[in-house]
Amino acid sequence: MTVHFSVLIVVVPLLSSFLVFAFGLFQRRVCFPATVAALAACLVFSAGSFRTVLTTGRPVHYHLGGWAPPWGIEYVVDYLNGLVLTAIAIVSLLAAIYARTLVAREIPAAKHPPFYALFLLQVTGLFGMTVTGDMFNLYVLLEIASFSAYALIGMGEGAAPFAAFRYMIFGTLGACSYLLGVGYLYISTGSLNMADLRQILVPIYFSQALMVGLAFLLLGIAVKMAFFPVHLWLPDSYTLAPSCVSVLLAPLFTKVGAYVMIRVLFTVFDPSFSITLLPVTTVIGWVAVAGILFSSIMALAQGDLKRMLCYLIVTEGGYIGVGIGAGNRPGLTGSIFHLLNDMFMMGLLFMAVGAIQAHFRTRTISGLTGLHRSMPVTAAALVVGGLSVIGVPPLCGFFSKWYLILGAIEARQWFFAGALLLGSLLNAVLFFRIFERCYFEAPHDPAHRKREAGVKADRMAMGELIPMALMAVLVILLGLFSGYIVQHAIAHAIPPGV
Amino acid sequence: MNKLAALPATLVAGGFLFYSTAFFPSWGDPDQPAGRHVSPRYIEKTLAETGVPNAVTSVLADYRGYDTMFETSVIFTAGIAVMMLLRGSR
Amino acid sequence: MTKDLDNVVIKTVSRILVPFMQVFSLYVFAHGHGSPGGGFQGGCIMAASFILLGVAFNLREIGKRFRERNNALMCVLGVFIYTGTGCLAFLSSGNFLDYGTLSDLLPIDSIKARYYGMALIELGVQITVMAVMLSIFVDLVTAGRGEDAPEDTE
Amino acid sequence: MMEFIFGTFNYGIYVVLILIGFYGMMAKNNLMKKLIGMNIFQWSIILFYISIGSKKGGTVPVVDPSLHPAIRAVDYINPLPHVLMLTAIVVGVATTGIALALLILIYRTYGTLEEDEILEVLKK
Repeated sequence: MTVHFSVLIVVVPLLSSFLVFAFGLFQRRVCFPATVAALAACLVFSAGSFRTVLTTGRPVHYHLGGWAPPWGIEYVVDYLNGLVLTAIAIVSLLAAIYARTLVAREIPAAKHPPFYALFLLQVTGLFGMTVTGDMFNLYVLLEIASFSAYALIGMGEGAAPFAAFRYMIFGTLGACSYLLGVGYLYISTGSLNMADLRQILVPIYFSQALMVGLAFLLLGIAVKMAFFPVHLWLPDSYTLAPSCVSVLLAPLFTKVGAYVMIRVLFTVFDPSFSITLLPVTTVIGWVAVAGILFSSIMALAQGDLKRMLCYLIVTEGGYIGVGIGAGNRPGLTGSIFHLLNDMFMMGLLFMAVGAIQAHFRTRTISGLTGLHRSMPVTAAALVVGGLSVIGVPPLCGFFSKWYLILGAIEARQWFFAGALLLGSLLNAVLFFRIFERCYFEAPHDPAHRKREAGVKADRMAMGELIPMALMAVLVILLGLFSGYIVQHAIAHAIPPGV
Repeated sequence: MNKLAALPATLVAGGFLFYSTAFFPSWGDPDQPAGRHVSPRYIEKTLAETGVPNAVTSVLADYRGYDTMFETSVIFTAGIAVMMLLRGSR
Repeated sequence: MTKDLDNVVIKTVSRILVPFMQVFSLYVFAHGHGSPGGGFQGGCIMAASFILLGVAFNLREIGKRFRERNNALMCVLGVFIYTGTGCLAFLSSGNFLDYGTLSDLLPIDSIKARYYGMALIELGVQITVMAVMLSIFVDLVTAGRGEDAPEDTE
Repeated sequence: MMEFIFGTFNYGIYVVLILIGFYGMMAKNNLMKKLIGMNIFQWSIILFYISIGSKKGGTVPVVDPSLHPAIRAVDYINPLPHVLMLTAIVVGVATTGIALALLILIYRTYGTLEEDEILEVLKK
């Protein structure tokens, strides 16, 4: 049965989204347990298929419909997407468990069945985009993930439908330019399979049609990855989305986009082409430098906690872009490891912010006074997440930034290294401002007295505390075992020829 | 983006696109890469392997049936998304 | 008075037209193998016949013939048939969606198994597309009020 | 020169359609017009894919042995882009469905579909 694991990762959440919707019409209580069961099954399947890759050392190939690759669709699980699959499974499972009380609070009871069905379809889209070996199949799953994201964001109140519509305009522009890029690849080669494309593309690297095709492909992926110049949709849509939705979308969707960029640049196109022959990665590096500086400063300027985290996501995308820009082994190790860490870090931070917004009833940074007294665990989670984003040693953020800076220096790109350090500094300023407000606020401050006398944050449900605590432990464990992860998994994940 | 930014962006994108169309294989010639590499097998083997004369249906439902499964899931997603967004929001 | 006169023409014509549309939709669906057609086109024509009914008479007519809950269940049924046939291949140890291996279970050779597997898939697509097109139309027109739409939405 | 024009004229048409759609999506103020621009943008890419698949002298890809004893690929047009574009059409329909649902919600909250009026309300 284990040979079918790689397709079960995608089929099980798909099937369970249908069943959750169907049975939800009759019995609303069945939705949450079925969702958690499906995501737990996905965790087993992704961990299982990743373990077979680790033990055998060779990628797992799965022919859908029994047809060989260029004619049929093929699933490939290798070191790179095995890692990403397992991370997605863990984060989405914890997000589902965490979001239960928020869903009960924010989403009207009649809408629970479609909500959980869209939740599962979003996870199906993310799994499918990661595991597929076919360019057009990736587009279809990109659309499934995007549609469920638009609908889930549109659930929020107030300006959420408007933010969702603007996100849809941007997202469709991105998805269509990705489709256009796949069309240019198809007209030049005649094939859609990634491994097949790699061989056929080599002789026609410098044909003009292919250059424009690659430009559109990268534009589409950059929109989905919220890369710097085309990230305008992200702050509004993730801030106005209900917090049970942004806990799922924020950590995962943009990181799968980053994974697709690494997959296209280094597996579909030969690394020697995208690094040396045509300096695509250097251009990405320079745009990422601008992105880091711009979005770090924008994050500083934000009063709203959630909007600040959204700009942090754009900064993290910039770090991954700098790693790709360095274009050497440590740089790519850093960007893959940062992609992995960021899923957990952002998941932790969005869980903390969701809890603060729901129980402490404040969204602005200034309103956080005395958080440690009424919500100690959330404050601790905020500290762990913040320190990890800054890059403080025992936590995972430090190690991925270490490799990124190592790669930038080895590639003699001083501005890349400078941007990384400056970004970390700006993050430090950002988060210490919050920690200071949470922990060290002087008692005589009026806001503090109001908070003390005023409403006491109500007890957080255990269902929210445990996933947040687990995520914080994972962030710490990722840091401690980073050497093991890099040596055994990421070292092999880097495509040959980098 | 307002009108000011949209027009230059369109012209730049248009320049790229027109430039690239000059290097496409000419329209309709039988031995362009797309007609040579993968699709001949679909046409020649569809009757032998799947018993379905209509090559489009055999590719749609069998060779690339997985795409069509997700296509149906896309239309299902749209259905429940509209159902969720509009119903009960009176 | 004149308002009523126009309706009579539209109502009688559409009352005659709807059954033929539905039979034609089944024809398009069934002949997907030999001629252009298949699940999507058949499903859309079937949904169009219900929509024509709703436009000519009023939306309550659709509700009378096709409960909203059944519509939602048919959305799920179609996609479930599709994914189910895919999982059938697991029983005979084939890859996902590999109908060729169904010949171990059924008394037919693998080519005929693929032929009938595709027909089953087209059935799933037909049901889902018909149900979803109809539910999107009704939701958009009544902006979510569905069955209890007031009388004025003719 | 004529051969060059006939060779790429319909790619030129798809480029014109893409530019119209892109401009409509980006510059138009009314959200419904943005949606129409988005549809034009999607449908022009479908035209592009379909024009890849065409073959001079090729017929509908329904294989019938009576046309020629040996089934040759050159007699029939390329079926693959048609399959891919069936998916793109369904994606286009789904996009329009969700976008219209969102527009109803926006109209219900703001009473207008003009982007600048909505932005003013948001600023307050």
